[in-house]
Amino acid sequence: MANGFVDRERGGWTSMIDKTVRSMAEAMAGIADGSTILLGGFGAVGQPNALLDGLIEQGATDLTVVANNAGTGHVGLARLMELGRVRRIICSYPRSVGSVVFEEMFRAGKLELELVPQGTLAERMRAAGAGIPAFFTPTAYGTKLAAGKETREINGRHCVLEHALPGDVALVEAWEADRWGNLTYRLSGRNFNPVMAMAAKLTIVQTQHIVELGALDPQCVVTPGIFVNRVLHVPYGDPPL
Amino acid sequence: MANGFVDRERGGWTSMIDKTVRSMAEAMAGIADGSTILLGGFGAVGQPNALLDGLIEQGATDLTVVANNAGTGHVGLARLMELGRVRRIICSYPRSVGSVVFEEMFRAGKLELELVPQGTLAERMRAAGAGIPAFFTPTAYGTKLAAGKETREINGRHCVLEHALPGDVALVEAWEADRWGNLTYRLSGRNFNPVMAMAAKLTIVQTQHIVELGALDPQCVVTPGIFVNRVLHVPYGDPPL
Amino acid sequence: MPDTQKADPTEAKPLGRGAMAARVAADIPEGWCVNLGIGIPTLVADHVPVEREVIFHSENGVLGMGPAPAKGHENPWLINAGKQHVTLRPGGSFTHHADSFAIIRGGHLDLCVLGAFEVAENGDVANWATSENDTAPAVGGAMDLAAGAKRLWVVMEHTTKDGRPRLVQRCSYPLTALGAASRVYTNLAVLDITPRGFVVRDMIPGLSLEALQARTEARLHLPA
Amino acid sequence: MPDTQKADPTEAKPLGRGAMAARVAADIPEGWCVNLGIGIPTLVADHVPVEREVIFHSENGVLGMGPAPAKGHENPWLINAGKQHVTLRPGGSFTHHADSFAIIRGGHLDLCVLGAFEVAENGDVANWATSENDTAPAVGGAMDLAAGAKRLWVVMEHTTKDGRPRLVQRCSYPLTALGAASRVYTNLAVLDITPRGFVVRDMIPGLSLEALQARTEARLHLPA
Repeated sequence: MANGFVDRERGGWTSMIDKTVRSMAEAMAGIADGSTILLGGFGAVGQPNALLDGLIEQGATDLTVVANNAGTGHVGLARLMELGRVRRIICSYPRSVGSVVFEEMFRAGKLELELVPQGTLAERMRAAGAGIPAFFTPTAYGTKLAAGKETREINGRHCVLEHALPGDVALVEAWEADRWGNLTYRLSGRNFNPVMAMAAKLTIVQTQHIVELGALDPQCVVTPGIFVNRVLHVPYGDPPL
Repeated sequence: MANGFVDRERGGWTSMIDKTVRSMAEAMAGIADGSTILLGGFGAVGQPNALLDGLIEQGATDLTVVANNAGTGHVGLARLMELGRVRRIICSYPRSVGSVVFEEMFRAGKLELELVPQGTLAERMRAAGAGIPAFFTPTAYGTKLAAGKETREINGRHCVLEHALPGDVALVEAWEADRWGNLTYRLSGRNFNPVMAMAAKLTIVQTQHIVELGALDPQCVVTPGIFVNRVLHVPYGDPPL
Repeated sequence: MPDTQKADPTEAKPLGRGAMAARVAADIPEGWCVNLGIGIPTLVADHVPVEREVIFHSENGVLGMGPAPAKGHENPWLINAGKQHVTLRPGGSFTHHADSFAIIRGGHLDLCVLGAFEVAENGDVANWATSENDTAPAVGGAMDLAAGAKRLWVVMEHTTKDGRPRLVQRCSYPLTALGAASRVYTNLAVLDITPRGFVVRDMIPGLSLEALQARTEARLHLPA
Repeated sequence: MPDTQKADPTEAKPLGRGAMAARVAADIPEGWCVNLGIGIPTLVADHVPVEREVIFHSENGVLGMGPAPAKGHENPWLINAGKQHVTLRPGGSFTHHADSFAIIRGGHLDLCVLGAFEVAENGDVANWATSENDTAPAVGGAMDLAAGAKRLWVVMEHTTKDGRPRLVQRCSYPLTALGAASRVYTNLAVLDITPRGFVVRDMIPGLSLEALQARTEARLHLPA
């Protein structure tokens, strides 16, 4: 977390917190086979596409991927699945326009699916980040997505017990980042990114902009750097229209 | 929530969402005896002092008050207690410098106390606001503050089951507010205020500044107006040093 | 009030998608915070006049959506839960997904409008999977919305394309939520869901109650 | 390493509050995120050189606190959990209370330093109530911090004012958390809490292990 460097003004060695990394290889270092990967973004907005390509390159396999969707076309998450690197996907909306790879592999039994209501998915990760091992929610009570789950009536509402969903790694797209890892997001690019950033042991960020420490308004930081481990500057540009 | 007014340019009646109220009496209208009042602020910062005075004036009694502290001196919350209007206080740090009224009344059996760890207090209100009727937390496991509570071991951690803590009314201090009730806070004046704003049926705000709709950066709004019912402009000034 | 005199159903003209959306929009008062599902529900926003301030919420953390952007003026960073480009009104704001669903689950939305396959007379809703054997259905935020909003209105065709009723005694498709819906807008009628079951509030002109009942599995009631 | 040769405890000079805080500060590496409790722990920040970037957190939603403000330069809106005026470093940020305790409870703090009345050889900590009959004690964030931070270090006098040991076999005061503390800094020594119990890491000059043991209820061990 702290990189040593020579402070020329002081004329000696000192160091400082600097979470920025210089290369994709450095960003991806150490992601192990069997990891649970939390993948930010909603639709095409706020998706860490460069990091996904980096993960494809990096080689980790037997992955569990947590994302709202299950990939489209043959790029990014769909490509990772197509390469046989994903064992299990946890998402709320797997089948969407262009989710051909997912549908084929799922039908062929080459992919496990855990379908989770979108809000429960978000809350389970928030719980992981917040040290709440389990919580009760009315969502999904009485439906097949609650099958086999513990239930309880609390204040007249039927609830389902849901467990925290922590990640080994979170891949996040930010708008601005500083060397402490403080992050902001762009409009609806925020979505799952801050929740996943807090829920993983290793949070890796691709950011459109790197700013000086102190340049972000302390009252407008969305993800404090305490949740972030590595920041890679990727001026990726706008999502496709 | 929607106040009718004559739109002179259009020459007819129209209306718009306007949560601002013109008087303290309007802000306090309808607070019933027996209510649970969530009281924002931490230390002297972010305390809705004007609203507290308004509540004292308004007359509701047999109150349960949720706050981090139990009041100091003979003003605000301490005054409300001294007047015999508080039946029960739920807080994390009742005994502090100047908490003379609380200490005396508690010792005399004139006040019930529910002592809650500060993080559990915050999370119980967040849970109320987020529709989570109960959650497990490791905090307080094995201590007397968990006495009688359901416990469970989850992933090797001993946890206590805690229930949501909703309020009938939240009294909140904001820095800026618009007519939709969007709020920002000032530095550490944020504290419990946003959590309480989302946890109450009726959220009443005193704000240092009223701004035009659209003047707040949509990415820096801390409490979206959906959590707010009434906004009173109180240019209260800085907390005491 | 339903008109039980005119009995010829062939004269009644079912509402189109836009007209169904407009019918829903007419019942949304100023000041409500509303989430609109994918499909016909999304069209509802287009039928709420801009000067009537209704705060539209989308699961992906957008509160205060405005009219659809003009072609060529889309902001690539601003989409709704249906992945369509949207605009933000003055007063709008952004949250992350957990906070967005805190708004939903915490009962802060005055209304959610969803499409559905079936609605039962006890308010059960089925809108996410067409059979128990649907192997990879997508649920999205439907279960959270149905369980969490203060009111759930369903808008859908009164029957399937092959004429099978969608207003049923008990849902045959996998449920989204139990007892959640309080009103149904169809291309033929508006019905409240009450402890008695479906109560007809409104019908298209030229349709008889008998004709409506013939297209409905559950028993229809008239307002008390 | 403890010096067991010099046996005269009267020659050993216990550390003062500032020196205890400085001793803790010496063990905090750059880059750690640290929450400091009220009392001696708060003093620790003053002994971390500003050029060593340590991110100090306070329960009331302040992350990245800097040195205490100069007299007359306090910002009335910026306090810590002890209600003292503080400053914010570049890179600091604010959260609300639920998010602040998500940081604490979620295991994101590298370290919490608390004062205590007693610490047991199994890591139990008692720091919030002086007796079972303490009628209105104040717990604040101590239980969340003790249960949530990656590491809990305790800093306290080795004995009470009347000489009763605070490092005990089992706490007699109401507990803050079970098995939470991993290290204790006292005015006489630094001790790790291991599966064997208290292991003496460091002692003040002139103090013998026997003298330290005489002031300690629990059995002391030497590093393996």
